[in-house]
Amino acid sequence: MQDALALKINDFAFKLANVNGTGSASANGLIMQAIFRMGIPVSGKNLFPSNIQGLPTWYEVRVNAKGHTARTADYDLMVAMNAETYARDVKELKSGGWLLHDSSWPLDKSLMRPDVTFLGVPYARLCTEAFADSRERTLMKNICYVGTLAALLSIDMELVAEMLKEKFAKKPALMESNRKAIQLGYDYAIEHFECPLPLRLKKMDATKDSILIDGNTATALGCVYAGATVAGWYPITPSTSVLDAFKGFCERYRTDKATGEKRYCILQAEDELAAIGMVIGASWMGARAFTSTSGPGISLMNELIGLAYYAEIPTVIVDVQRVGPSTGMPTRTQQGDILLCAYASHGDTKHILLFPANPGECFHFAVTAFDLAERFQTPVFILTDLDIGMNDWVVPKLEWNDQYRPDRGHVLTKDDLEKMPKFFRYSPEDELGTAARTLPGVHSKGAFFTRGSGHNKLGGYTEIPDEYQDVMDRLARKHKAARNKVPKAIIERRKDAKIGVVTVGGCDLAVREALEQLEVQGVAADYMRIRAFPFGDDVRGFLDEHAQVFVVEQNRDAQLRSLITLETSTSKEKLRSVLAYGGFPLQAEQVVTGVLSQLVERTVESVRE
Amino acid sequence: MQDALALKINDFAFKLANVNGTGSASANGLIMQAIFRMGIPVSGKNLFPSNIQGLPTWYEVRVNAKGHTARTADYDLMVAMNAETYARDVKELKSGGWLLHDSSWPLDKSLMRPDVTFLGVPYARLCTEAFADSRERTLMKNICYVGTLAALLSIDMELVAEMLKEKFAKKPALMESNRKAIQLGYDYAIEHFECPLPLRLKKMDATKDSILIDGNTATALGCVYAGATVAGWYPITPSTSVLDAFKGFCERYRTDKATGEKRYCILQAEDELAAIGMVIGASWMGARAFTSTSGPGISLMNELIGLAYYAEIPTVIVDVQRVGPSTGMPTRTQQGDILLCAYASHGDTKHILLFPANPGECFHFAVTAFDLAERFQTPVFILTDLDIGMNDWVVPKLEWNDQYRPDRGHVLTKDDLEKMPKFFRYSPEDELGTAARTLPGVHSKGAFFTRGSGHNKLGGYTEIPDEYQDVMDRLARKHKAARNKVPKAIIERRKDAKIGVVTVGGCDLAVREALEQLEVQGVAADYMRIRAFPFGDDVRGFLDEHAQVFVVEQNRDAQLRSLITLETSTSKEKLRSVLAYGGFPLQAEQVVTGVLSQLVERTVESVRE
Amino acid sequence: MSYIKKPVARHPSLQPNALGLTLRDYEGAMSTLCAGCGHDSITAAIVRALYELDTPPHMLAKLSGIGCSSKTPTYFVSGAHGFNSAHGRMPAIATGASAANRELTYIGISGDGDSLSIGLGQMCHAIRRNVKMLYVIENNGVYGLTKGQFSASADVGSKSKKGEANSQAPLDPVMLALNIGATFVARSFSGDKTQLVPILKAGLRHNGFALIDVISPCVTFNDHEGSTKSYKYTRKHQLPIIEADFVPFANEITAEYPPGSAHSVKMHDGSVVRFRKVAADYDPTDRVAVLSHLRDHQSSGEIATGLLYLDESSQDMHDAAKTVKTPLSRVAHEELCPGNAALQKLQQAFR
Amino acid sequence: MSYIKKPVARHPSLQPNALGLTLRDYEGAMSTLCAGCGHDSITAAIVRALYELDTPPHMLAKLSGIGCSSKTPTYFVSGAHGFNSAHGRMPAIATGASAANRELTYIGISGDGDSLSIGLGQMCHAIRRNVKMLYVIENNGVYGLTKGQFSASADVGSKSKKGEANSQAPLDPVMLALNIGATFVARSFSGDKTQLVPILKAGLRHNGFALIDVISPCVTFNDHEGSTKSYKYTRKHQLPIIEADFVPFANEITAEYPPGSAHSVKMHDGSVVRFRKVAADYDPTDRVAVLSHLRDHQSSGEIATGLLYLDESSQDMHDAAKTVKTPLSRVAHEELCPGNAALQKLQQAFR
Ligand SMILES: Cc1ncc(C[n+]2csc(CCOP(=O)(O)OP(=O)(O)O)c2C)c(N)n1
Ligand SMILES: Cc1ncc(C[n+]2csc(CCOP(=O)(O)OP(=O)(O)O)c2C)c(N)n1
Ligand code: SF4
Ligand code: SF4
Ligand SMILES: [Mg+2]
Ligand SMILES: [Mg+2]
Repeated sequence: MQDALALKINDFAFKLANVNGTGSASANGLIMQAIFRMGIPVSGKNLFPSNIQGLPTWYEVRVNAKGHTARTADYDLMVAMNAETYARDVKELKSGGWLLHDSSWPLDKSLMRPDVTFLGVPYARLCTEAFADSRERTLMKNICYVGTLAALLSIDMELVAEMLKEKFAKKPALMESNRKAIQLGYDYAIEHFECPLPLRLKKMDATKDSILIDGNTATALGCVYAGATVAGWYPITPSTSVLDAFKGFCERYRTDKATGEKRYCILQAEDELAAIGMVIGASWMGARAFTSTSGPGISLMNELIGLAYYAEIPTVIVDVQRVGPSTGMPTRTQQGDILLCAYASHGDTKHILLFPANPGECFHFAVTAFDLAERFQTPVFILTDLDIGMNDWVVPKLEWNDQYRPDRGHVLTKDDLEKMPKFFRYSPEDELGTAARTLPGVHSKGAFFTRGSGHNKLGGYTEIPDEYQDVMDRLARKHKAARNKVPKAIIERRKDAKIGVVTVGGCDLAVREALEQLEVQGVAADYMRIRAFPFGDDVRGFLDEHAQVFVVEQNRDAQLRSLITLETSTSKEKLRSVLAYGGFPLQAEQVVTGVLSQLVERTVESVRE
Repeated sequence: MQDALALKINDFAFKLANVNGTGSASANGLIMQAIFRMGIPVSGKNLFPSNIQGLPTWYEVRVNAKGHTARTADYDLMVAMNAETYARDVKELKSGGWLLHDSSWPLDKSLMRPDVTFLGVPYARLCTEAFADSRERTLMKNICYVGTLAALLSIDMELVAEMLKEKFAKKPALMESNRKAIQLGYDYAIEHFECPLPLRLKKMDATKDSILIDGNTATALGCVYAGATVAGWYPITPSTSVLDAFKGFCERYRTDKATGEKRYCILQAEDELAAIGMVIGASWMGARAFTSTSGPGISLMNELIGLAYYAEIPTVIVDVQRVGPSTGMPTRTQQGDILLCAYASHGDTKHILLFPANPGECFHFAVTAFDLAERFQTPVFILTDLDIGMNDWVVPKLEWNDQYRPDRGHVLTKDDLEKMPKFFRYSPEDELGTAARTLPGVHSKGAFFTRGSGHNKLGGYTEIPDEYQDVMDRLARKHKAARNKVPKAIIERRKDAKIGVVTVGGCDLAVREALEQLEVQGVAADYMRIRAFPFGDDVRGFLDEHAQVFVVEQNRDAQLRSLITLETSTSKEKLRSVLAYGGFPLQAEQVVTGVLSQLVERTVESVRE
Repeated sequence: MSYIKKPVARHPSLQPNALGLTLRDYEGAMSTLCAGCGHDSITAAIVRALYELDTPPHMLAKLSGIGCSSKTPTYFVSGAHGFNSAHGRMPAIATGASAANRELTYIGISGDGDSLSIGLGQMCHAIRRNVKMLYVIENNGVYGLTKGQFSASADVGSKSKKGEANSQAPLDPVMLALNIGATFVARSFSGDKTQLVPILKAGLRHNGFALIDVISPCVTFNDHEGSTKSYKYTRKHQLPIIEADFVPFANEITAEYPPGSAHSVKMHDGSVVRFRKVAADYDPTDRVAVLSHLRDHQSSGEIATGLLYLDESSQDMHDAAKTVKTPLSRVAHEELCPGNAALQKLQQAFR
Repeated sequence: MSYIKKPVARHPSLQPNALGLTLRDYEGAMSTLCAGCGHDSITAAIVRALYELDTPPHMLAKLSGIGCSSKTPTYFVSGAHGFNSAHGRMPAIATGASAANRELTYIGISGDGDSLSIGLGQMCHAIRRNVKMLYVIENNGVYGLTKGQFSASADVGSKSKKGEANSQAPLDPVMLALNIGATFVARSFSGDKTQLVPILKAGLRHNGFALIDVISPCVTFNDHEGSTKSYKYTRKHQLPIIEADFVPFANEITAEYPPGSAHSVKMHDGSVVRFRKVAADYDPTDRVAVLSHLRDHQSSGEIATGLLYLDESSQDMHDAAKTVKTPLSRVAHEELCPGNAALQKLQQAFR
């Protein structure tokens, strides 16, 4: 069988099938981290259920020397530790692949596959013999396979040992049992199998300037560095860890060692309506404040988002998107809130959106979000998703420029106010379509009345058409002015490219990989990843240049394409959609077939014409 | 002066300036009703403040033999009863017009206009002499001018007397003082002015088959006739009167005379989140249920609207639109919730919208809404606005077909269930993309589990991509299938029309009037009023036929145009917007200038090209 | 999740009830909650209560919000109509459902997060309306499904798994409900099935909103030392202060229990709740007395349990609204639509 | 709306306060409410309280939701920072504002609809957090701005203008607040300025959430016969059960009022609230006693008014959270941003 498969070094994928709440997470993390430390580009996708304990859960690892680490569904190796899903897992394995299983129990013959090599290790037995405590036995069963994989894939055991030292520095006992379990799995493999497999890892140095981090942690870190002091939030998967991380960082960096006083205030709200209210209140008072939520939360914030827009209060909202509609699939990824966020709330409203593609951008865009929110005195959304937010990604080390100072936008100081005869909140209008604001408590002249009801450009209550329109028109100008102040798109051109491929956020890696494959198949395409709304001239330029543009996104209704259609002069006819919305991270294959199928259509049509 | 103005019969407009909470409403209503009974097409627009008592309020009356009763801002006559707004009111009057004022006090000379005839009647004095009670004096001052106008415009006094009889049948004393006040104002005019003015009314019989009704009352009536039994609502201007009327009709038609038992249940909810929840619960149980609200309420319902969409629960939502964003101008009209309602909630969602243009359609579309909601098992929005909902309109008498039976859509009976082996909620799929549902309590086999979380076509919980997509794709098909089941557009063609003008809802009259004016100016245009979303083949056809299409709507961001752009194959380039969003009902003038200005542009452009 | 079914499930009483259904017929899908989760014991008690009350499965509507607790309707009575709705919105949905069909029996399952945070307003207003339903709060002091944040019912000083202490005063659903006029208020413990079952039965028969707050430990996030919602802590501090037996209509011997007496309360449908006092001079029909009684226990750190308060004299939502007896969802169109003649008559007023 | 200004406005005391400001400096825009609306009298009382407390206008933040009551912040202290927000959402916005800047004085104005219907959850949770603010409910039993529907505070049997009687039990903000742990609870009547002003002053100085429920008749929709929130009815049934004087820090003579005694409570800032009992053995610092006391009055149909309960020992939101004294909105960026060195160090853990 094995010869059927050529030697595969640093270019393969494997999947681990477990039961959630049984410690598999830490085992899988170890593997991922070890590969990362071996300097090899790697990604790990955690496909977990909306449940706390006992349901099937999967972890997918892909290593790729070229850095193509988007999700792939073609697995060379399957670690089948979950009896409940065993049948499905066997099926998914690709022909010529290996299946690692617990041989403590006999295999179901009906599920054998001639084109697959079955590697059995009696994990249960080994652990029962090696460990006394029953809970420990279950947990160690999973740790145990780390050793086996180390042997099969030639993962550096030194590294693993090192990692254990770091991880359990404070828990020597735990370290010992982990070490022991891993050794068990390792020795058994060396003894019974021909190690390593033709499938194997080889040290590189592609990751030495990188870190392993999830998007939510990076977003939180960005909020800390941006100087956010108030957070109002309500727990919801997959955004909860943004606040967990923010809290952790604040405790570490914002707590006075001596007095224990905190230079931050985190408010766990009673719901999302309150969370956004807290953010608006805090921002109104001049603090940098934010909330983090997911789809259902955005729906509940809808009314107050309109208040922030109309009263022009800086507001930063993180939306870690999950699968909708309604409760949908809370532990699956999607990009289904794009339109909702762009036009959130009743009446005429338009917002600023940022679309990070990975944890690195999460960090930097978090900072940008606060600068834009204050500069344009309006809500700014950071749209990430479950894949970016909750999975560990290999990204370049984060750098911080200590010269950075927050862009508070147009704010009047005590002196400014001292000098001026009278202050009016909504005029005069500056080149960005904003007007100066004041921070409460700074100066008696700075006081003004904020309202979500009709107001004129002096801030006074009004029901007069012209006065109302006056302000609404400025708000439209303001949104337009943000076009070229938001992060530019990432554009990569290819020689003789005939078509353009546009995408957003977490689709990045899969699309870039797909474009390489397409090029091989003779279809050269230019690439643009949109990173913000409103769309800048760069985005418009790219769209105008191409006669046919494919928009790749993860939702059913082509929401990004819709936004492009409405907010640029691009003619709809040349826009085509490649959509994936099942809830798993995007794969290059999906993009390739999506594009090719429509290219074919196209020619057929032209024939018809 | 007067000769400056030719005789104007049944074709003029006048405005009444009052202080709210002083009984002017009933006076103005009398005038409007009298003209209506004289058989003359008339409209009355109440421009009131978001306040209960003491602020300026205006009432505009337009009579037009040809039936052009959209709002107009050029007033031939001004009844200036509010000292606070007197200056503004004098300015607004058109040259050559008449101004009726209370001459109990001297006029401010600085506000005189040589081109206007000032008619003074000492209302305060007259009423002080005639009435004892002080409150009565203020109230009667307003009734008093009804008499004066009767004389000046030759309103039939017999009719007025008749109306008083009906109105105060149970309050003879009140009738008497009203009669007296009116007579006072009438006699004074006859005595001091040359009556009638060249501006005058002449009986017609254009309204004998019509009624005078506001949209909210008509909507409520429609809900009663459709068989709605449960209403969950929360008070909000301008939609509150929908429920007031529904309650009134139910008390009248749905209360058992003998037992006092009620065949309806109206729930005044604690907020809009609860209101929509109640509707969903009641519809789930198989009753016809609805809620009525305005923009802020829709925002708050956003999350549960997604639940109803995804769990496929019939839901009828009336949105009487007002000016947004946020609290905006609660007593002003707008069409600013179109996009919000079309795509309400997070994730991929699309809803059915109905756009009545007048109270007549409010009545019929309310019934249609319930049929569509049950047929397609999804939320259906009836989008009206403050102008349609709260102003009195002259519309053809309502007719009801007693053969009508509710279209419950695909519902399994006890027998159906008895016969079938097993029932699954979401399959098999029928030609409309729906699947059969059951009503709780009907049969043990009909029980199923409704959820807003991921489910497969059997109704079971799922997190599997294909199973999830399966259902989402059907929902998309379902929405598409509704296209030609919704009310068709109203299309009126003109000979040699080069352009098409598309509009929606309450813009109807103003646009139709504008098209006549444009034709006179040599611009012939075809007319289409869209009455529902998704757009049917008729709408698509009209759009395809025309090289240039103007979309007239009352919001800042061209929301209808956006929806057309996204949901039809029409190329954006040929769509142009005519927008009015100051909060007052649309005027033909605004449409004419809007179209002409862009026609000019157009030629300029073509020159450039 | 435990692959072995819960005890009740493993040995169903094979004794059929009046409908000829066995206990097993009242079970649902296998639980996917953590092994040992308090919620599963409540599920078992609900199964028994419904079985003993001979409830026709399809005449039962079971609703919930979102949370581990809110998942449980899937785990009982597969033959009932279920609605796992949205977080904190179940009370309104149940209110609407009951408005449309007053014939069904309604059970709402919620959690402390679902009811006391996001759903606080809706729960309070459902109580005000006295919607006829059994409302179960599976109270564990944390947000289980989102991995253990403090909920609004967490006691001051109660420690999280990470060891930090809660500083905010808790909302006590029992006190709250009594305060705003609830007509049936009970508290129990998921570990005390003997107490739970009769209370559930009485609640299912109550003519109005029956609230039962059940302490239901979260073994994964709130069952550690320092938690005041752990099994250990609850066992230690729980104090049954009144015992209630539910006597269905049939088996009732009115003679023994003069209706109205504090000892037994006659329910709307003729069945009787018989109270056996544990704490002396405790009157479960005197709201004010109950409130102060409970406060005393509270201050002495005890968790008083039992069917604490019952007022069967009150009107439910439909009584107050004078709705017809026939479920509105079944009233014929002819009875609802006034017809064209009436319409023409009506319009004379619109001229 | 009355074109003549309210009395207070017509004859401002020309006596300047410690800041050299006169009463007039604490006034706002002219009221646009109905002539005689109870809300306007409360506005006048607030103006006086702030004037007497020498509050610097720009150090005051006045917030509200939506409603006639919520319009009133426009009518006092033009020099303050105002926020007329959204219906029922003011508590959360005030919470966030206070989190960002603890130096300002916060007044939240709400109505019974704004606080007890749509805003019930937010108000209760603001109470739980003990946000330092004066929270005024201008309670008229109806939704004034939407023309007179019953609100959740309407009493059973109270008649609407159209004559129909309310059937739902009312939510009493005072009982509710006491029940869920509020640290300052008062009730008053818009018609009783002498009682109102000192309570407002004490509330403004309270170290936490100070709730005052003010019966404030709606002359247009709820001042008729049969209404239990009319001037007539309230005058007839109002019963001041405890009188409170507010003694600012300066003028305090500690000797006379041993702190801690039931007779006088020392406030956070050193000023003192001196209680003079009207009802015998009424202890405004004993929550349980106050609750039962109030229940007795309730059952005898009396509306007990006064500064009913005060607990000055409690921690406000910031105390509990250990936030720095400097308003967070003013903490320098250097103190918030760890800088690049720290970032590089941190990232060693991300390898
Ligand atoms: C609108 C919305 N916000 C947040 C969530 C995330 N969420 C799911 S369950 C839950 C809390 C559940 O706590 P509780 O009601 O106590 O149930 P438990 O899991 O403890 O039984 C939250 C916050 C959600 N599903 N919807
Ligand atoms: C989301 C939302 N729903 C409904 C309304 C309409 N509304 C405005 S004020 C109000 C009630 C006000 O009642 P209350 O708070 O008692 O104030 P009052 O007018 O009685 O002083 C309502 C329902 C709104 N503005 N926003
Ligand atoms: S997390 Fe807690 S509440 Fe949820 S299932 Fe597990 S034990 Fe039960
Ligand atoms: S309606 Fe009532 S509450 Fe509103 S201003 Fe008038 S009197 Fe006051
Ligand atoms: Mg819980
Ligand atoms: Mg009110």
